[in-house]
Amino acid sequence: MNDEYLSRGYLTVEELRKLTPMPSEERLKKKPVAVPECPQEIPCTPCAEICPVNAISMPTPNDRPMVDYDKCIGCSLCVQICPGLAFFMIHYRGEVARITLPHELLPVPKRGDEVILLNRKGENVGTGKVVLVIPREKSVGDTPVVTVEVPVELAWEVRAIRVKEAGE
Amino acid sequence: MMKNKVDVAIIGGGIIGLYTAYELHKRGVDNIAIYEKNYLGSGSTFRCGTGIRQQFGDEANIRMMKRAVEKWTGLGEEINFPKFKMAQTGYLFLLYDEDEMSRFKKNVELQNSLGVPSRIISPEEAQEIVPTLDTSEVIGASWNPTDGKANPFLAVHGLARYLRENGVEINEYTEVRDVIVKGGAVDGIKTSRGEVKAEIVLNAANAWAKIINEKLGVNFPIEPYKHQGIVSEPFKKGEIKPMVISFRHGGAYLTQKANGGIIGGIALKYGPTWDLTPTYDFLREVAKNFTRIIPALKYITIIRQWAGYYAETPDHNAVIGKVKEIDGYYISAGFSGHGFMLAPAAAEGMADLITKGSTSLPLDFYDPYRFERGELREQAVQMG
Amino acid sequence: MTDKSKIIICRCNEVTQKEIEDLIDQGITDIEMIKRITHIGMGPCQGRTCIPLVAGIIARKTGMRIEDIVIPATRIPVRPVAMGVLVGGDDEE
Amino acid sequence: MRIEEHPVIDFTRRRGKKVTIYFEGKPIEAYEGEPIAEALHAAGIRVMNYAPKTGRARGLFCAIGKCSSCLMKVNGIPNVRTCITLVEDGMKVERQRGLEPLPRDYRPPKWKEAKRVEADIIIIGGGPAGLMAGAKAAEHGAKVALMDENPILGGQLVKQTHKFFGKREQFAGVRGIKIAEILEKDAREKGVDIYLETSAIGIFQDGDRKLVAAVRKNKELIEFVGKAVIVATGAMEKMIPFENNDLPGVYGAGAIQTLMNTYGIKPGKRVLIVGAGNVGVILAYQLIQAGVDVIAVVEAMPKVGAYFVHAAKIRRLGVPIYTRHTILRAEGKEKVERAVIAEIDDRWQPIPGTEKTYDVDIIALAVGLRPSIELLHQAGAQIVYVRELSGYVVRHDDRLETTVRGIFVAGDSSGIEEATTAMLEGKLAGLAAALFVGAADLRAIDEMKKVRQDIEEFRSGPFGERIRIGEEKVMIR
Repeated sequence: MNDEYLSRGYLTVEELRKLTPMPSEERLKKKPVAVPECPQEIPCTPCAEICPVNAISMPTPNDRPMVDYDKCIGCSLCVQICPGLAFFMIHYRGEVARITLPHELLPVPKRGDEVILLNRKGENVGTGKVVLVIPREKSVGDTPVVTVEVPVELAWEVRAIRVKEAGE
Repeated sequence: MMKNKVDVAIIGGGIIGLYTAYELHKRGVDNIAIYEKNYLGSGSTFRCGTGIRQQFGDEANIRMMKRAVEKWTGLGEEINFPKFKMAQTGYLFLLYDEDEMSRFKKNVELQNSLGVPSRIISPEEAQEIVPTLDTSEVIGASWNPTDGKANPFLAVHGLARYLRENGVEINEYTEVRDVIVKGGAVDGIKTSRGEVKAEIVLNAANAWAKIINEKLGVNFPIEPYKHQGIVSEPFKKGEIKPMVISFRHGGAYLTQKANGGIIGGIALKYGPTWDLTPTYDFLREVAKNFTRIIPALKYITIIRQWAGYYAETPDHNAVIGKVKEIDGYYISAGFSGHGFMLAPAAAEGMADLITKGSTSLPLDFYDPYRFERGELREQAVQMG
Repeated sequence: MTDKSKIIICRCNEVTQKEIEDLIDQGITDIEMIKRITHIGMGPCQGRTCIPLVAGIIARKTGMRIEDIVIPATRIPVRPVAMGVLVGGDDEE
Repeated sequence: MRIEEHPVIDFTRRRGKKVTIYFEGKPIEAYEGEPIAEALHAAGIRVMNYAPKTGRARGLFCAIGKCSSCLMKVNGIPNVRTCITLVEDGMKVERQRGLEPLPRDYRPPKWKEAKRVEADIIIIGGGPAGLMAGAKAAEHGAKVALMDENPILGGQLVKQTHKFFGKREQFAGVRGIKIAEILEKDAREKGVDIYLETSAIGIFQDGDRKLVAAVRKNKELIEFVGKAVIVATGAMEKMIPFENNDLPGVYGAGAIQTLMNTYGIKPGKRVLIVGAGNVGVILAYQLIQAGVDVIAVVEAMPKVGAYFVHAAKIRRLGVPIYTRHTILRAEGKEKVERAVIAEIDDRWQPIPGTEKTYDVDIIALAVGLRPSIELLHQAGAQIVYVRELSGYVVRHDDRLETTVRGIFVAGDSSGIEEATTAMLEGKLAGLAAALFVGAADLRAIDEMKKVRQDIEEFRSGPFGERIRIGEEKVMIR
């Protein structure tokens, strides 16, 4: 497989599409769906082990996680547990999309906060509103998880957030 | 390519082999080769205590060492390697009882009669020389300011460089497995890299000398004993200038190296043995004895302990001379811990012997056949 | 240009890359000999940092395989120890 | 520059009582339980001494008592390794300028027999491998004594805020610091006799047993005697040569992790990281968590060596990774003020005109680890260089016994790998040693089979390939 992404340190959306089948538009609209960005065969299994509906297939520990999007119930446990912080959830809601992502930095935003949206290479691509926060103590993976509402055209771009500093 | 014919083949690339090659070269012998089974200095030279002293108790060793010091102090310039210098920082034998005192007084008289400027000094004077000494039980010291030390690494490096530049062939990682004898005379050597013709072979293999000798059916009593040494982390230079020696404390000897670290050891020995594993009991014993001589050393860390062979003879004096049974075969080995300091004089004597058949130095004292005649020398003190 | 006299290979004894490369250029490629001339590996860190670096320099400059470079022996004490501790500890206070 | 708030670690709970130490007469605030060099660093003091020959400024470098770069005069005693000597109230600390004289102290220390600890198995190293080995051996009936150099058990795990890979039964998805706590609790509950701040100085044969001489808190000599020894001493950081690589502020990644994640001290304000392997990119992430700016990560290879997901974490937070770049030099007077990097060509040579200069106060070296084999080498075990295992390693059989009978090896000291395999190897060595000393019964053999399968499974992917090749080269059959 082409591993050009390793000279950059991030995946392009095109690369991701080649690696992982994408959920259908229809599925994306129905309810949140988990999408892994885990391109390498690494010995790691927590996502498959924790999934309550066995939606993640992984025949051996060194296989890449493959999500059965029809089975996925959008519970975000995989986002919470993933050691590589490589699972995200996406949910199309008309003009906006909700992105659920891990956030292990301080400060942890609050529901309703407007935050800066970052793409896979850390570029500021706009602002979005936090709609849900699972704090560290409630996360099964000890990782706070944040759901942020973004313009739907940024659904496949936004993969991190930055909480605004005072006056920003 | 290694030469297949030489005039003199020297077995052993330690200080004795190298220095003897140098002396032979000075006398016009131009086809010399040295064979070292490991790297130069790897046998005893690089494991030695670095000390050079004239404070011996017999005339021959004093005369030899006086000559050796003259040569050591001039070597750096002679071989155009000024980095090498003998540091004449003295030897200080600490004396703790009247027996020791009377013995050393006698030695000093003999040394003075041969031109060595040693003297007995008071504990206060000793403490002036080494301010950190615990002199509470010291009754005096034997002190000779012209003794000292030198860096064996630089001595070997400097000599090897000079010899190579002057056409002497130095073969490292080349083991001599046998000496070829034809009609009672040396004809060459067998090495791990092939045979070499030679009419003169010098066995300068020190602890390993007997392995070759046994193959030739000659036998001088040289046995390997494990001796150990330590070095410490560096501290301010000049705190312990001379080689400090105390028989009271396990036969301890210690001095500061050029970088400020201590080098030294105690007389604890094991053998005969080929084992060179450093031992834990030595580590503790050396610390105990050193801190009793200089208590402030308790704050200083030991960073390395190693072991090397003293190639010992029954009277702790070397075996230097011509081997009568085989024409062209010479030996300069069994230095019993004094090889480094004696090297220049032993080399001069041996080179004289090989080129002229005689020498003005008292080499008879080290006559290889003294043992079979039952003429053991007074034991030389093995120290630093 | 890189100034190799400012690249420290051995912190303990302050040996630079230039000093080591100069020795190799003089034909001294044996790590034991380089160690003894420059005192790399003989300081309080006991060669933990510098010996692998020197092996790398020798390999690069001579074409030797690093696999074939025999590293110097590791001696006791494997960590520097104060003589007072070896005697029995500093509980005399 | 102390870390007051951290997303993962609660330092306010960890810090000891406040004390005052004096640096060249000036009072400095410190906390009990932290080393002198760390406290000075928190107060902004970077230069610890001036080198004897060249007078170059020297500061903290390894932070684990190995490199001798942090020597200072403490209460009049020279050459104190301040990175591992803990602060005490009223302590007087001075910079060394060159070599110091011996203290004028004429009281020789009293000779004392060393404390003796007897056990079946002596374990050196309390990281993932050592702790696991201890717990396993103890579970199978062996009497185990374990020593570790650090004041905290867990080895490198205690500095890791990220979650580990593997299977959940192997603690996957759990943060390193948490795994350390779990392993320690398990080992203690199973009765492993633990000695902290205790460094082995040599392994010796003592009749038919082994004697491990060790020093506790740099004060007390302890002789551990046992039938078997497990060496689980982990890894050492590699160095790379570049101009002014000894300038204070050029730190090993491990030193930065120690400062930041063990003692809650910010290493600096702006950091350049050299090396985009796992250590480098994980360090970058940890620095961001600690509130420190990471300017860039440079990597000589054309690709990131780290697991991609770790690299992606820092990229999306805006840290650039420059592959095919190297560091040319550190610049600054007595401490790092700038770093100069450049692109390199196919022959690894810097390309003129591609130099870039960054204003940074820390250059972090994350250029790889090598196995810590010093004790094994000293003890006489056969050593080979194996590139795939990242350096010189010992030969061993499938029970992890070395060529010296009764000496076993486990974890990174047997080849650089993962914490997960370190734990598995620890299990294996613990079981093998328990059998060797006659404590365990045949059930241990079945368990060893299962552990070997787990190790094999973990290594079966593309990332395990190097290790599989390396293991072939060291394995004695």
